[in-house]
Amino acid sequence: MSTVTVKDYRANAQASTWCPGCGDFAVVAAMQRALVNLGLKPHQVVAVTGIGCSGKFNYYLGANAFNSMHGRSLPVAQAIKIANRDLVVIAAGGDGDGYGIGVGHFIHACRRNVDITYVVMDNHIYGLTTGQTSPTSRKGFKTKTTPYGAAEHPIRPLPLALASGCGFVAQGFSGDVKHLQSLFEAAIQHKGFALVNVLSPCVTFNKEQTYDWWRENLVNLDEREDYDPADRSAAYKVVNELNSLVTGIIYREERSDYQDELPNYDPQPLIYQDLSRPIQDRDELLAAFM
Amino acid sequence: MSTVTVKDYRANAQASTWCPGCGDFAVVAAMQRALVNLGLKPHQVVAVTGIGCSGKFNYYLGANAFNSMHGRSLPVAQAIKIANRDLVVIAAGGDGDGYGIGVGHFIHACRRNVDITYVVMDNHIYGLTTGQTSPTSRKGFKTKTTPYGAAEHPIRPLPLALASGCGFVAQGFSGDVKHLQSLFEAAIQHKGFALVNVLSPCVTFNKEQTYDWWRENLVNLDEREDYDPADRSAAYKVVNELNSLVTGIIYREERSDYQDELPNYDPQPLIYQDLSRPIQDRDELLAAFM
Amino acid sequence: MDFTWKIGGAQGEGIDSAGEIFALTLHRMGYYIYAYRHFMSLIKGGHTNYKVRVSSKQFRHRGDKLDMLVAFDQRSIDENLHELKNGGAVLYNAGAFEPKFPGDVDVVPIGVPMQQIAKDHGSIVMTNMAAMGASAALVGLEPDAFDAFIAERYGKHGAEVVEANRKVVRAGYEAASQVTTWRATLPEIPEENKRKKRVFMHGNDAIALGAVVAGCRVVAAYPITPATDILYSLLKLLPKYGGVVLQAEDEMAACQMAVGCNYAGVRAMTSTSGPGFSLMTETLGLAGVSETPVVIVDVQRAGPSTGMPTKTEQGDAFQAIFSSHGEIQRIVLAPATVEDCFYDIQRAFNLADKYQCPVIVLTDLALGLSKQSVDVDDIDFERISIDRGELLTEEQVKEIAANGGYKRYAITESGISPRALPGQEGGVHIAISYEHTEEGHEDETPFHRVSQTEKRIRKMSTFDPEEFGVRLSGDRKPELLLIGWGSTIGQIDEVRQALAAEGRSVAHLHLSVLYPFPTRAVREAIESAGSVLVVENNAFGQLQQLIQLHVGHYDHMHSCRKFSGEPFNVSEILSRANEVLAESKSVKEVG
Amino acid sequence: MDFTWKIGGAQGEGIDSAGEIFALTLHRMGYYIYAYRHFMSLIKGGHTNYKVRVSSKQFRHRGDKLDMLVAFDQRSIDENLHELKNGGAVLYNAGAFEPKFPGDVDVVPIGVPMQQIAKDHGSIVMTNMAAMGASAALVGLEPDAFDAFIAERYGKHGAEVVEANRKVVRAGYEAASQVTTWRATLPEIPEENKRKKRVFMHGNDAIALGAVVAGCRVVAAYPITPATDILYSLLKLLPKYGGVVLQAEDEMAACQMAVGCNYAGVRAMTSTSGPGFSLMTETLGLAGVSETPVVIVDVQRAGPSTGMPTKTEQGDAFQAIFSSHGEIQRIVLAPATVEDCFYDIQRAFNLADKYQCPVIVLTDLALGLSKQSVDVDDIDFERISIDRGELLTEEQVKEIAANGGYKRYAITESGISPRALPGQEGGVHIAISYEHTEEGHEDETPFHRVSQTEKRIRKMSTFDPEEFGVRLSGDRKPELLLIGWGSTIGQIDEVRQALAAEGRSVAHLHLSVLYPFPTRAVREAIESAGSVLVVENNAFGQLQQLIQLHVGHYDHMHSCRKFSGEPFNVSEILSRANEVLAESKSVKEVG
Ligand SMILES: Cc1ncc(C[n+]2csc(CCOP(=O)(O)OP(=O)(O)O)c2C)c(N)n1
Ligand SMILES: Cc1ncc(C[n+]2csc(CCOP(=O)(O)OP(=O)(O)O)c2C)c(N)n1
Ligand code: SF4
Ligand code: SF4
Ligand SMILES: [Mg+2]
Ligand SMILES: [Mg+2]
Repeated sequence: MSTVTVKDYRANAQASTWCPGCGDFAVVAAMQRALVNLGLKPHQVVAVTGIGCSGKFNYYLGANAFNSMHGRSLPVAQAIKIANRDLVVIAAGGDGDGYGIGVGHFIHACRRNVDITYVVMDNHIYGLTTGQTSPTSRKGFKTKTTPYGAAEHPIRPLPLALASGCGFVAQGFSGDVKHLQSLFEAAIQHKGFALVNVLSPCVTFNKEQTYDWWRENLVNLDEREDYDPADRSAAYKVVNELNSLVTGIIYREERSDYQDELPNYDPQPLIYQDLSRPIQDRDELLAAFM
Repeated sequence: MSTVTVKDYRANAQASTWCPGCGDFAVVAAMQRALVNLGLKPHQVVAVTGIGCSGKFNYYLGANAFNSMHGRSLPVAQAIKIANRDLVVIAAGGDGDGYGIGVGHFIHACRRNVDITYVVMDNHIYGLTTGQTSPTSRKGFKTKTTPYGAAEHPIRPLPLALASGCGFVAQGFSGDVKHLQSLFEAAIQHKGFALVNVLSPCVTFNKEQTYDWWRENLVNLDEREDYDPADRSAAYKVVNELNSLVTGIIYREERSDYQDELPNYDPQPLIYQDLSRPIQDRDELLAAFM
Repeated sequence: MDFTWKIGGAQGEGIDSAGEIFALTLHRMGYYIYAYRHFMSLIKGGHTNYKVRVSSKQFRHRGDKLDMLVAFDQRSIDENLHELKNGGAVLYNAGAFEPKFPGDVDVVPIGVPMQQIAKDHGSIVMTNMAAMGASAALVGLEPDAFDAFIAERYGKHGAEVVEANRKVVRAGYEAASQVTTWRATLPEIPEENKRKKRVFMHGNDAIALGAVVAGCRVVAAYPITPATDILYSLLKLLPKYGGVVLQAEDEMAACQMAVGCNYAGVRAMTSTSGPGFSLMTETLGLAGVSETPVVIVDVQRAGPSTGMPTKTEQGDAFQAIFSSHGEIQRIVLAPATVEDCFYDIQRAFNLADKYQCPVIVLTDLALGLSKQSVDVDDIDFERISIDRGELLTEEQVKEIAANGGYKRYAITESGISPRALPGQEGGVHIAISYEHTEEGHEDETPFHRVSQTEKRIRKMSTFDPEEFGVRLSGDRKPELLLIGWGSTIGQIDEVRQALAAEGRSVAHLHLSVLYPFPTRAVREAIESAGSVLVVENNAFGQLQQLIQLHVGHYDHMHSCRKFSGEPFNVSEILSRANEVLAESKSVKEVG
Repeated sequence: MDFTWKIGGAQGEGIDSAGEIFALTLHRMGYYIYAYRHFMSLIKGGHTNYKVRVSSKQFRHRGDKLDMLVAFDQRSIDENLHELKNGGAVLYNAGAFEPKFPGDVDVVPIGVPMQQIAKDHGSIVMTNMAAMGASAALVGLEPDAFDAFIAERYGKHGAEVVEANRKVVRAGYEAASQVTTWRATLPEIPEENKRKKRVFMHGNDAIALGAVVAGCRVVAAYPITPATDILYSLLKLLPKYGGVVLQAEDEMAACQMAVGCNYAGVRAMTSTSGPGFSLMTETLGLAGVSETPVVIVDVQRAGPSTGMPTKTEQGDAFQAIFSSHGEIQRIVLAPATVEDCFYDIQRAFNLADKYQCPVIVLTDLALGLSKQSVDVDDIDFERISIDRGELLTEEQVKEIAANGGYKRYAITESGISPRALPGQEGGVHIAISYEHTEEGHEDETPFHRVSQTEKRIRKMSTFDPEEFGVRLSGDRKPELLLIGWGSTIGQIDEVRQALAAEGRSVAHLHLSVLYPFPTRAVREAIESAGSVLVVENNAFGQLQQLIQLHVGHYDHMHSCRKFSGEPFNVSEILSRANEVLAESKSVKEVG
């Protein structure tokens, strides 16, 4: 494999329309470095996004992309992987996209365990639509749609992923690009569905979960020697106790992925297979109906 | 309140088309008794169902009902409660309905915490459509749609509810109507969203999770003196350890419900309020636009 | 000449298997069979029946009438007696109930204690086999006629079970032979039938088979009556070719997945029925604007909403043609026969690739679930060859990349922008749900908006609906033109023949493409007819409205609609046709 | 006489607030204002502008041309100069950039160092206030013209902020006064304007206000541009009346929730735009077959799919009328003005209750987001009274229960089955998505299917689309008939007046109801016109197709379509109208 650099990605990327300081810049940067570090070229990667500020991730990443609809990145991403298992598939979107309208797909992607990486840029707000309550906004949070404070309890992505059987659960922070990069690398290398929830400040519409606020409150579990990400119940407990204010690899489990379970699913990607075989099998195929 | 009996419910109920021995009979029976025990008359109750064998729950219950579409019982049920808080609202459906196509609504209903009861008749199979894999079918389970065995890990309703912030999480078994009735009563009395997942055998299409199988494997937590349903992490751990093979009240938390959080939401049901007030406020209302 | 037989009982009594054994056995003997299932959206207890029409020649519907009814219970008599011909037989489960008939009917009741026979010679669950034996006797088959089939079907349960079933069949045969002299005469089997290879399949099977032949390798779907059988067939077929049948969490996901696979270059489809199809509305728009091919099969059932899951209807044409917000290009096909299903699904994949748009294939419950005898020669694997449209090769992409770079949404004269695939070096690109530039960058400026919209509209201009999908039979300048679409072809054809036999001048125009609409062909046919009758299985007259929209309003256009959930009977269309003929005659007399 | 002003810059520079201050201030002075926002679906950096048309009389669109442009950057000049009239002024942010103009334009550039002024007298974020001050000077307002407004808007940030803003305004005023002699003349304000009470609101506001007046008490919705403003208005209005604004998890849930509330007897609605509306397709069918009232507002934006979130289009008529599998009854309204929005949403609730079906209100971005001056007398709270249709009282239910029992889906002559509500003793019933008996029991027998379907169709027979929703103005037997629907009314009206002023005989038919279609009125108008031009903001010509479907095909019917995402300019329609007039004239000359 000839060497690849971040420049190869930047060559395809568009000029950004994110607000200066937006946490999502770090996400793109970390992902580019992770991909480069893994020796992956832009044409070997597909980013599948939903709609939101975060949904523009793919414009700035510079790989292949499918920018699907609001909440629908995961079904498209899983399908692309099934069609061409040689591709590295990254689904990406926002907290509203992934845990609001799209949460059903998320739960089912966790249990289906197709080998893709899912990056959620979790800013606890609807950014693109200029500041409404998101499913991860805390109860009582005041936004344009909840001037009296949000009435609902927030979605808690990490417990949710754990409860849904997700085999790789991590949380990163846009304020620490290096750590984020390491999480992305681990997630991409993980066999099966991998979630990286990124606490990614929206500097324009969320004045509460700021860089400083996160920095003050987050605990990096990767740095805790006594933390073992192999025990699901323990992970759940720690996340609960620390009120999800953690970063690092929360849980990781080696196991078969969806494709391993499929009958007669070839190591050679479907896309490269010969379509004309059924013609030769005509008699046999018809015999089943006689 | 004049006395109500199960007969009052039966008077409205239709003849059943469930297979003899179906677990769902017990669910209806337990619910009728629970409602009667709580002194609730059929007209004070609304059952909101999805589509499935379980979705026919309301036909046999004999209360008011809205039989919505596959996977959509919860949004309708929450709305009915908001419109008329005097009604007792029971949403009911199957594992496919609630944890498959409808799981997004389920997650959000947990966190929204509208004061309704949700009964899932969990038979680990699609019954009405004659035996396909459901989201709670175990990995490897062979059905018409997975002749080679299901490739996905199952949804685990109890951890999922716990992770989603559900304030009342219980599991019952159709083989124990009395216990089921007690769970329903507790769920209805719980302030906020309450889940009762009922292990309800499909005698026709699921030959694995039979009455006997459940009887052999289930542990009733209500009978365990040392079990305290007030600790979410502990509940998660026990459920995980026992592989969800438990019955009883798994978790319960007293707290405010969605309606408590709404600004200026009246104790008098919306439906009984006067609609003509804005006319008197005309000048004031228009002043905001001047 | 044909013979019609029906077996009825409660859901769960093995009515379907009995019907299928009867049908398949006669099919194998050389008859042409059409089998129609009547069932309900509940598991146990409802009335269910299975009707088998047996003929020496091919035909396309279940037949209005009945020669013989096998009744497991009184309800089976009550619900089906009206179909029985005068002098027809009712073979009933004697002992299980005492049959009651209205006083004035001319029917031959034949009591055979089928349940008792089953108990005595095997077990009570084999009551249906006793009925088979008795039926064999009455229609003049040998007592061992079903042996082969029984071995096939029950072999996996062991030799004992097979033997017990056979015994029960024989006992039923004996009992019936003795109890009555009534005998049905089956049609002759022409010699050529025996030479011909034929398959017994329904529309759903043909869709599945055609999809595999078309190179479809991923099917993502969610179970729903009456479409799930497509999955069952595919589960048998696809893994052989490394393909994947994926049960999605819902129909939105299923359709998005089909889009995703197609984006990655693998032919993929989803299959569903009305309620699931409505959930795909959003994804139609995505495929439309991102110009991603996708094939959607909608096996229509009676709507709206949950509606009647086990009843048939042609109610989804509007949803197929007009749904999704905004304006997208799409193609809607409506196969009329099992063979059409096989070919149209292949065409659908070619069209989707060629025009880079969603292609919707509308069948219905009647076509999807009614098994029929089809000549193997009519299931030609080579008639339609795979055409992937403007799909670039690795080399082409490299060349384009070298000459200015690849543009996914390049403005071209044809309106079609060649597709690169992810994984091709130099072809890095974005497929997108926003309006966009040629490069696939989100863009809201009028220039790109207008040029991309015009490009998308332009690309359909080479699609000629009349190239296929339009069948015209009968007279050129007919007194009466019958127009239909989809699964009603068999009944309409019989009506045409019946009227022609009476010396009427009739034509039959049948459409298998609804969008883009075959305007010219329809106009010509309508304008050369004395009067027109549009026949469809719905209440709103969706085809008639499409004709008004695309062709025009005609005083001589009438309609014949049925929306009870049942397929048409020939007699219903015939009497409406006669009304129209009478009317138009009287108009002429006055005018 | 009117005056048009526009301010443009990068998203995030306070362009919107500046525009709004300018507009509202002139509105309060007694002018009629139409304000149009141009923005993009991104947060920072895109070009945004705010156009204000100022007139002494009411009108309904933004105007084609521009008297004065305030430009924060070169891009604002590049994108908007083409609108500027000859001799118009460009007030630019001197020092921030050096403006470039094409050589041949007749423009008065006026440089004011707005950013510097803001820095010097307040802070850089007040650059827009410097622009306001400079604008005030050039259009002849007093330097304190905006004071009141500034206090209102920035009061909550403290007196200091208010003062700083005012200072910047004044400094901008001074600077501009000195730098140029160019002055715009604002129109006279008629005395009566000052007596009239007027509000400044957009279609979304009017929808919200009308909903509250109609007794709507629950709104369940999911945020989406350009519909979210309806929620913002309702969040201010509803809690006062104990009502609830519920942010649902998605649009499927939102619509199902609105159905649930209506089932329980509380008027409820959902509001969305195209992508969300497509997700409600399923629920349309549910409301249809369960006969539950529900009101859905679709503020159309440019589709398909995600499309262009901040651009306008009339692209969802087909989806509104035809979508959802199977066949359901529904009503589709399309308000043309802010006042229409206020009344039509009230009508929608009455119609939904009366016909127990979904009622869809189609507005669009242009109508939904453009704030206008409206006479308070035209916002009449008592014009439309609440009519809940056949909703039974507790007593009526008891009586019915005593006389044979309540049947939710009773077959009635009108087709409307009176509704009991859950909670009413004796009224226990089932609302259902399956086909059903009169009692609401799931049923698939032809008898119930047919009688229920016929009942549902019958109930719409008393709906007369021509009772409202059809406006005809201009000549009776015109040379040219212009037909439009929804938000294009202002431009078409100006075209009609312009042609009339040239001595042409013109009429304008405007539809605010699309389904059931006002066939008779449209036919009469079309058939009495020399030629017809159908004007709509889409590419497919959806209204034109509806006319073909319901009324007929006409050789003298032409179309004028715009699908760039922008509202029509008067000139665009006018030139197309002149083409049609010329054509039809030459045809006449030949014939
Ligand atoms: C079906 C649908 N509903 C609503 C929208 C409008 N919409 C676009 S992005 C968005 C929310 C964005 O929030 P999030 O996913 O958290 O992303 P962020 O902008 O915060 O990164 C919404 C509601 C849409 N495009 N489609
Ligand atoms: C949108 C939609 N998709 C699919 C169906 C078909 N369908 C009806 S019930 C059902 C599954 C039933 O399974 P479950 O919810 O577990 O209920 P059960 O019958 O087992 O009680 C399906 C797939 C439907 N009615 N609507
Ligand atoms: S609005 Fe928030 S999320 Fe969006 S680009 Fe700006 S900072 Fe980032
Ligand atoms: S199929 Fe299964 S779930 Fe359905 S009624 Fe029968 S036993 Fe119950
Ligand atoms: Mg967000
Ligand atoms: Mg189930």
